[in-house]
Amino acid sequence: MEITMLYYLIPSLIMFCCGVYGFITRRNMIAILISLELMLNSVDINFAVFNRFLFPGELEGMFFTLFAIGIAAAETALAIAIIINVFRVSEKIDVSDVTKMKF
Amino acid sequence: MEPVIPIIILALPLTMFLVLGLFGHKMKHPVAGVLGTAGMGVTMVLAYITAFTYFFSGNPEFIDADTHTRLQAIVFNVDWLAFTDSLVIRLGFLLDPISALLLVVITTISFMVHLYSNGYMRDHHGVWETGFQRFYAFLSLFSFSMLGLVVATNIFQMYIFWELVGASSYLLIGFYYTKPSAVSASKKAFIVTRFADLGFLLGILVLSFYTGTFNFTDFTSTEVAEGVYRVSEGTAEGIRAMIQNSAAPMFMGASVLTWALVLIFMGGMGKSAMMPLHIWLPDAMEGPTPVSALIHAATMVVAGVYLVARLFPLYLMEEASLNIIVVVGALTALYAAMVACTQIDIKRVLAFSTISQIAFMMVSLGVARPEFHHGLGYMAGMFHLFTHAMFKALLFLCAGALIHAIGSNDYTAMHGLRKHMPITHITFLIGCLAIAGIIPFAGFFSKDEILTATLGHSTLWYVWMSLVAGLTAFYMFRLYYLIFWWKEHKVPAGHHAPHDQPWTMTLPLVILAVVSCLAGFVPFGNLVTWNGEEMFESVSFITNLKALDWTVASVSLAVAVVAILLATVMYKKENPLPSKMKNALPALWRWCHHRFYWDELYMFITHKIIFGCISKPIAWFDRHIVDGTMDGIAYVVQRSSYAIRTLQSGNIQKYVWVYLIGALLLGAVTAVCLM
Amino acid sequence: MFSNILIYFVIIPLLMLAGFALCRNDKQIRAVAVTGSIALMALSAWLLVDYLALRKAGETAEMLYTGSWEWFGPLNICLAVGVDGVSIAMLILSSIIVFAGSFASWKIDNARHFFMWLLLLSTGVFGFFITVDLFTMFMFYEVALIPMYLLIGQWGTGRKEYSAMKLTLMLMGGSAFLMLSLIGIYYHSAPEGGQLTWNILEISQNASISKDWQYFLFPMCFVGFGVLGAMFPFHTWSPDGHACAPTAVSMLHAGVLMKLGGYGCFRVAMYLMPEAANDLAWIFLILTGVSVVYGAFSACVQTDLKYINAYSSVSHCGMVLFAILMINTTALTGAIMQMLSHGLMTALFFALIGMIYGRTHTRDIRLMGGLMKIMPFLGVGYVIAGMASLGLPGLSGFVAEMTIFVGSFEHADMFHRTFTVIACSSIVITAVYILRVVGKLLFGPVQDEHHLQLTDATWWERLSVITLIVSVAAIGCFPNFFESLIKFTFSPEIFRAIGL
Amino acid sequence: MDYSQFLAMRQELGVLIVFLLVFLYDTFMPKKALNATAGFTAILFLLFTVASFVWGNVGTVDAFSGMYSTSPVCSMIKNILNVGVLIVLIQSVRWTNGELMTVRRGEFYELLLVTLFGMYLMISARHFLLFVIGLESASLPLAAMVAMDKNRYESHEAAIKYILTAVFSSAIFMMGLSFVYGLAGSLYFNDIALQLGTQADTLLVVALAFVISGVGFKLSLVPFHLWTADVYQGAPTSVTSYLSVISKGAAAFAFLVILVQVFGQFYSAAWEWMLYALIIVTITVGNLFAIRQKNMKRFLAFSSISQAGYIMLGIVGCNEMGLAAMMYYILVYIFSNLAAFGVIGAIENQTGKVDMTDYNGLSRSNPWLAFAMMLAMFSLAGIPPFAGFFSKFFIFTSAINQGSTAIYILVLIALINTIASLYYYLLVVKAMYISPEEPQIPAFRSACSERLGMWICVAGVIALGIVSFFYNSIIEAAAGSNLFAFIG
Repeated sequence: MEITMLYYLIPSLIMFCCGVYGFITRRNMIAILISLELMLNSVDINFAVFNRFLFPGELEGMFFTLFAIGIAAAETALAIAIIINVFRVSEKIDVSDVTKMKF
Repeated sequence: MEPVIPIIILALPLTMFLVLGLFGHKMKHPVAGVLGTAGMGVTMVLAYITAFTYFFSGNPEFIDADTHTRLQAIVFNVDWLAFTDSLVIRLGFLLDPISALLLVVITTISFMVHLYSNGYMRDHHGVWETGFQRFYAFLSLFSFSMLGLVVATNIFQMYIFWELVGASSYLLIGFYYTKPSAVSASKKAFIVTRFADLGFLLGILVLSFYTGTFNFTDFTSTEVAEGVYRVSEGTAEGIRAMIQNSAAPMFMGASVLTWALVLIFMGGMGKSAMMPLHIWLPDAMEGPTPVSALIHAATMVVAGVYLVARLFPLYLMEEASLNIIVVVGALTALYAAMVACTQIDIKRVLAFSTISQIAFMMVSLGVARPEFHHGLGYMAGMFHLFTHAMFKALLFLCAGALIHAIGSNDYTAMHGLRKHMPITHITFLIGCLAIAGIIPFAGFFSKDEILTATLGHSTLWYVWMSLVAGLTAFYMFRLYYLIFWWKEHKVPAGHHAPHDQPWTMTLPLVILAVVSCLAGFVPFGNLVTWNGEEMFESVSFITNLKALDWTVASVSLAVAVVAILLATVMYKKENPLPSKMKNALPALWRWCHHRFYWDELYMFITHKIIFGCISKPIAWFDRHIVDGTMDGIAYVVQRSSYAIRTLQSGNIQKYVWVYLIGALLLGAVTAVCLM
Repeated sequence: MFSNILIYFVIIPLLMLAGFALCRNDKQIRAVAVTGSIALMALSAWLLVDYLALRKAGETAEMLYTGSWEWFGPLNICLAVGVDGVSIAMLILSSIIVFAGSFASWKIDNARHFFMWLLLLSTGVFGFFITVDLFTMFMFYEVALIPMYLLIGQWGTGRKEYSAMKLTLMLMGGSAFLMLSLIGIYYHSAPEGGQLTWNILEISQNASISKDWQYFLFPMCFVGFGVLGAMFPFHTWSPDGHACAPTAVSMLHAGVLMKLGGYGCFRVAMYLMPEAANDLAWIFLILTGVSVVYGAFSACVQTDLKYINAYSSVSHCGMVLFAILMINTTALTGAIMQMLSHGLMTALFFALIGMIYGRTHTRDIRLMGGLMKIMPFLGVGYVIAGMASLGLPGLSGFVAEMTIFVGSFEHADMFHRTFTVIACSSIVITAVYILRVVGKLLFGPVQDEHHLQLTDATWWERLSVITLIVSVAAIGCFPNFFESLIKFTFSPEIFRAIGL
Repeated sequence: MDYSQFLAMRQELGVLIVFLLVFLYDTFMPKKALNATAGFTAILFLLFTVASFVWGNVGTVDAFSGMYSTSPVCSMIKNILNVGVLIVLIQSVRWTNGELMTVRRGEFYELLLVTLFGMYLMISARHFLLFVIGLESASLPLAAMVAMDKNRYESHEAAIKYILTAVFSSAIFMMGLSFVYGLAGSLYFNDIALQLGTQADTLLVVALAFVISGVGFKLSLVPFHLWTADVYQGAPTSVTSYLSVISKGAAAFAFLVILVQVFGQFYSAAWEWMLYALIIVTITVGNLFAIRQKNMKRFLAFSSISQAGYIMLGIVGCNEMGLAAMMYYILVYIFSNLAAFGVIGAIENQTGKVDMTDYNGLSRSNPWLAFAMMLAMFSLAGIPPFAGFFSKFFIFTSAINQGSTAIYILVLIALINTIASLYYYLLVVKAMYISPEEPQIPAFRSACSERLGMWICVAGVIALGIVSFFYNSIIEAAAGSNLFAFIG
């Protein structure tokens, strides 16, 4: 059978939605971070696929993907660091506990 | 005529007012008194000179020699306020028969009062009233305003001074400002007359809008009245247009001219205390008695009459307005006379008699028609104004003397004073005779001519007014007897017997008494007529006697004599008759005694309706509805800000949720709109 | 720029501000305040004389002393100044009241800041009256508004915080609409492709605002200014604000600031959008006609002196707007006269009330009485103010009201007639509440024994009161002078609205 | 390749140089010299600011085949940001010299400079790759800065909230980008504009919405604003002030560039209406929340949200005038807001109090602080003669220039909102000047660095409006810009 663009786009969309869903539902901050990774990666897939299928001539999308991966890594690192800080101060990594400031 | 003297006539009282008002409190009492009196004296002399020159100099600017017609002369006239090119308020000095007459009356009475007050305004031990200087300042202010009123060259100048006399009357009524009754009386007087003045103002506005002028000379020059137009200052067009269109711009079935005249007359009703706007005058007696004599008997209260006389030619154009005047006048006359019969406060009796006498003048103006004896009624009205001023001032000053001697207005405290105060007694008697219309006293002639004019107009009103004349004689002599006879006066222990007052007070009485005896013989017909034409070819001392219509005269004399006799029977000696009559007709007596409950009615209207049903609700509405709305908006904002606070729940996941929904909505809504 | 005399109306207050900043003690502050206000009075007097001289010399220009200095070039915003009779009248009024006000607040505490805010306020006022550039005008307008908040809040009495906030927010609400309409005017200030301008004179020359846009902009503009002019139903800031404000502030606010409303209404709304003014006048005639009697009636039952006066201000200012809407020479002249007269006599009222309150520490007329005996000077002053307010001839009120009535009566149709009569009837109601107050407050027996120890006015209070009384009487006695000063502005060839 | 292209991005290079110098100083200087880091950085940055004023403007240049472009407007906005950063640096001296910060002092400045660099890239990028790099390097280090207050829990909570939402938003943003890429086949702004044509289909609109939300997050437009209040409250005051003015300013400009350059032809079709909606909601919600805030920093957070709404008004005009008005607004906003934060910071460093109730009677104990605060509040509320009035007036004027009736209504709503904002700004004034209570805060003399910063801000607040030079030069720069080529 012939593999069209949709075969990639739909999974990436699903990934993205999973990420969003996870972000909104999971209590553990690490889990939230993982869902964020899912979202970012689905974006990467999109770029790669669009580049590969629609504009095979150039590599813009690919490059964007590379940079996006790098950025994602940086974000994760930073986020982890901060989460650790929070944990150090409040002994919790449950997101529903970091709601001191509100209204 | 040189404007010098007229200017001084107006300026002198004003300066007196300013001087006494600003520096009076630094002066000694006698100084202030003498200053004020002297100033008024000078003014009086100058006024006499002016009047004399006007009437007797034969100067062509005052009289047209061949037609024997007196003219209106504008001595000076300066622009004061220009609304438009044609509508200009000018301050000026108009000389014509009535203004000259009024000049004399006002200055004379005013001078008498100034003189009299020197004695009246201090007690038996010579202690001066507090605010003595203020009193003189106000007197001068009043004199100034009144003079300005009568010499007005245009209706707006008249309105200006009209307001000023109102204010000075307010100040003088409220002279004893620590006395609540005086305060409320002054307030009442001002507000009632103010209400009337609203009518006056509207009348002026209507009139000036349709005629395009304020000037009397444009309204009242006789040519205009007879429908022959002298094009003067281009306003005759206005008048003509108005008379022709007097049918055209109708409003509620009456022509604008009628409306204007009636509204203006409303102003006159206010000042001259015609029913139903009379209620302020009796209360105004709270003021010092000299003030009552000057303002509320002789001068200010006749301003209404003067106003009608001033605009008489205009009134002639509208029969209806004249009839209204007659009706109002006649009703007021009877009403006031009836009430006067039952009052026990000496000054109130005089007040009501004043109202009734002014009503006489109004009636006579109302019945005046050119075709009947060259407008006899007009002449008679002015004549009565003159004589009444004299004898009513006299009566009030006598009353003042009595009150000053006894220390009370209530004549039940006064009986049998004739031995103690002979001069007052005689002069008072003369006054009573004059007002009762006994020949040859002043009142007889004027009243007789009024009745003649009335008869010429309609028999009904003639009978009516004769009856009132009888009542007048009756209640005056009731008053006279109850004060001076009835029973021996007993001096309360510790008091010294009442006695005649110092010369400053008695002299005016004597002078006025003499005038009241003689004034009747002044040949008025040659001096004051509605169009200035002289009535008689030749005049002598007995012109008025010869001119009498003896049928009318004899009737009125008879009425008066009968009334006096009745009074004598009832009140000369202490007897049960009065109380018998009282019990015979209790309802009538009660109504008269309570002045037909007019004041109660007004109290109800002002307090219950104006305050209770209008002002209070409006104030409430303002606080709670209008202002409440503003506060309400603020409250709503606060509430909504509280309501949406949960949006900021502090939980990241909710934040993201909102974020996502927002983004999707943004996209979705726009996408949908695009399709 | 500094060759133009008008600029100094702004510079002098600013110099005074600087002076206050440098002053060491209250004595110096008073000295600065007095010298400054005298300088302002002299300046306005000189301006008046010179202006009349120029007019006599045959100057027929719409405005004199015009000058324009570019400020924000790209938007064509200039500091454009110029005055005609009306603005001069307003300038005189303002300077007189500033003078009287600074004497009335002679012994105020924390004088430095008080006077600084007061002068900032007057800077705004003067600036507003001299400019003919919409932007600058609006700027000065708001400059004049905001100091009220601190003045009332810091030196006020009673529910001052609430009142100050309410006043500020309501006035700013008005100015929100105003700003929008001004910008709208700017974008229609020139025919298609022409150079847009904020300059009032040029805009009225171009007359390029289409009718539809006028219908849209005029109401906003009129309401925006009307709020400050205490137009029903946007007047409720006035009673509370006045009641809580300190004396001098009430004087300045009622005397001058409320005039900004009326002035703006005719200088901007009527002058630039006459067609709409002519067609929509009836709406606002109803509102203002109502507020004339409405204010008077509600004044009848108040018991707080300042509330009474505030409501009477509602009534009188209603009269101003009412007359402005009667678009004809006489009525407009009357409106300006009314502004002058109301400004002076309200200032007088508030000065006296402040002085009385400073002694008796109450403003409730039920708790006072017979003060005439105790403090004759203040009593007499109050009576005079009252007489002026109920329109006694010889004082300013009469002249103004009569002019308005005669002017309004020039409309023969039923609608105008009805509302004119309603407005006229206010003279009776005014008499009622004025005499009520005078009777209760000054006459009759003394209510409170403690009042017997009170003293009469001090010299500075006397000075302040006398200044105002004299000016009230001056207008009342020589109205022709002021009328002729003002009237020229309203000749049809100059005032477009009348040219209709 | 032609290395002279690098000269086009001299301002970015300048920031990098400053960054390197600070980094070296911080790394290799002896312990006691480190106390001077703050001063050193400030002076260095001052020099850089002056230099970039003098030499920064290279006219309109496209470098790196159009990925990067600078123009007078760009350098102007960068200079404006520089001024803001300088003030922030000055104001933060006292805080960084506190014993808390001794170890991290250097990091603070380095991170700050990096974020500034990122913002420069956002401003000048004409290619989405560069833009994203700028965006991320402008936002990620901020998370670290927010977390700088080690032993304050709020600081960490703020940081975690910030980082997570930031990543989420950038994910959404990049999702949108991927669609745009799919549709246009390029990431160059101009190419996208050319490729997309004028037909806006649904996918594009959704992509657009995602992109807007991504940038709106940095601008904290409602409903993408929810992180703002918490982060502003939790972060150290210096960081808050930096967040509130600098990154907002940069984001606003970048937002305008993207909208008009990339999606210019869909103005009336799509994003004009999105913008109207966003503006109304942003202003209103911001005000409604601000009304009931008691914590000064949180209060200013909400006020800055509604201010962002006003800044957006400069974009709907979609012309040079609007651009200039927006930049002027940002300039004035920088000064006003920094004045407020300067006072707050001074008081917080002295007493640790940040509640509005603590400010009661401040005018009696610390008149000058109260005065500065009042000016700031008046300027933010748009009261003449302070700068805020002018910026508001101009931004409204420029918006109405667009002429439709809808814009009149929009502006009217914005104007009515100013009344509400005036209310809560006056609440602060009321607390300081009117409330009769005894002063909560004792009289103290703030550090000269703080005073210097405050004086600069006060001077700016007074001068920026009355002296027309600033606005005129900005509009001059804006007039030359070629941004609005694609407005259809």
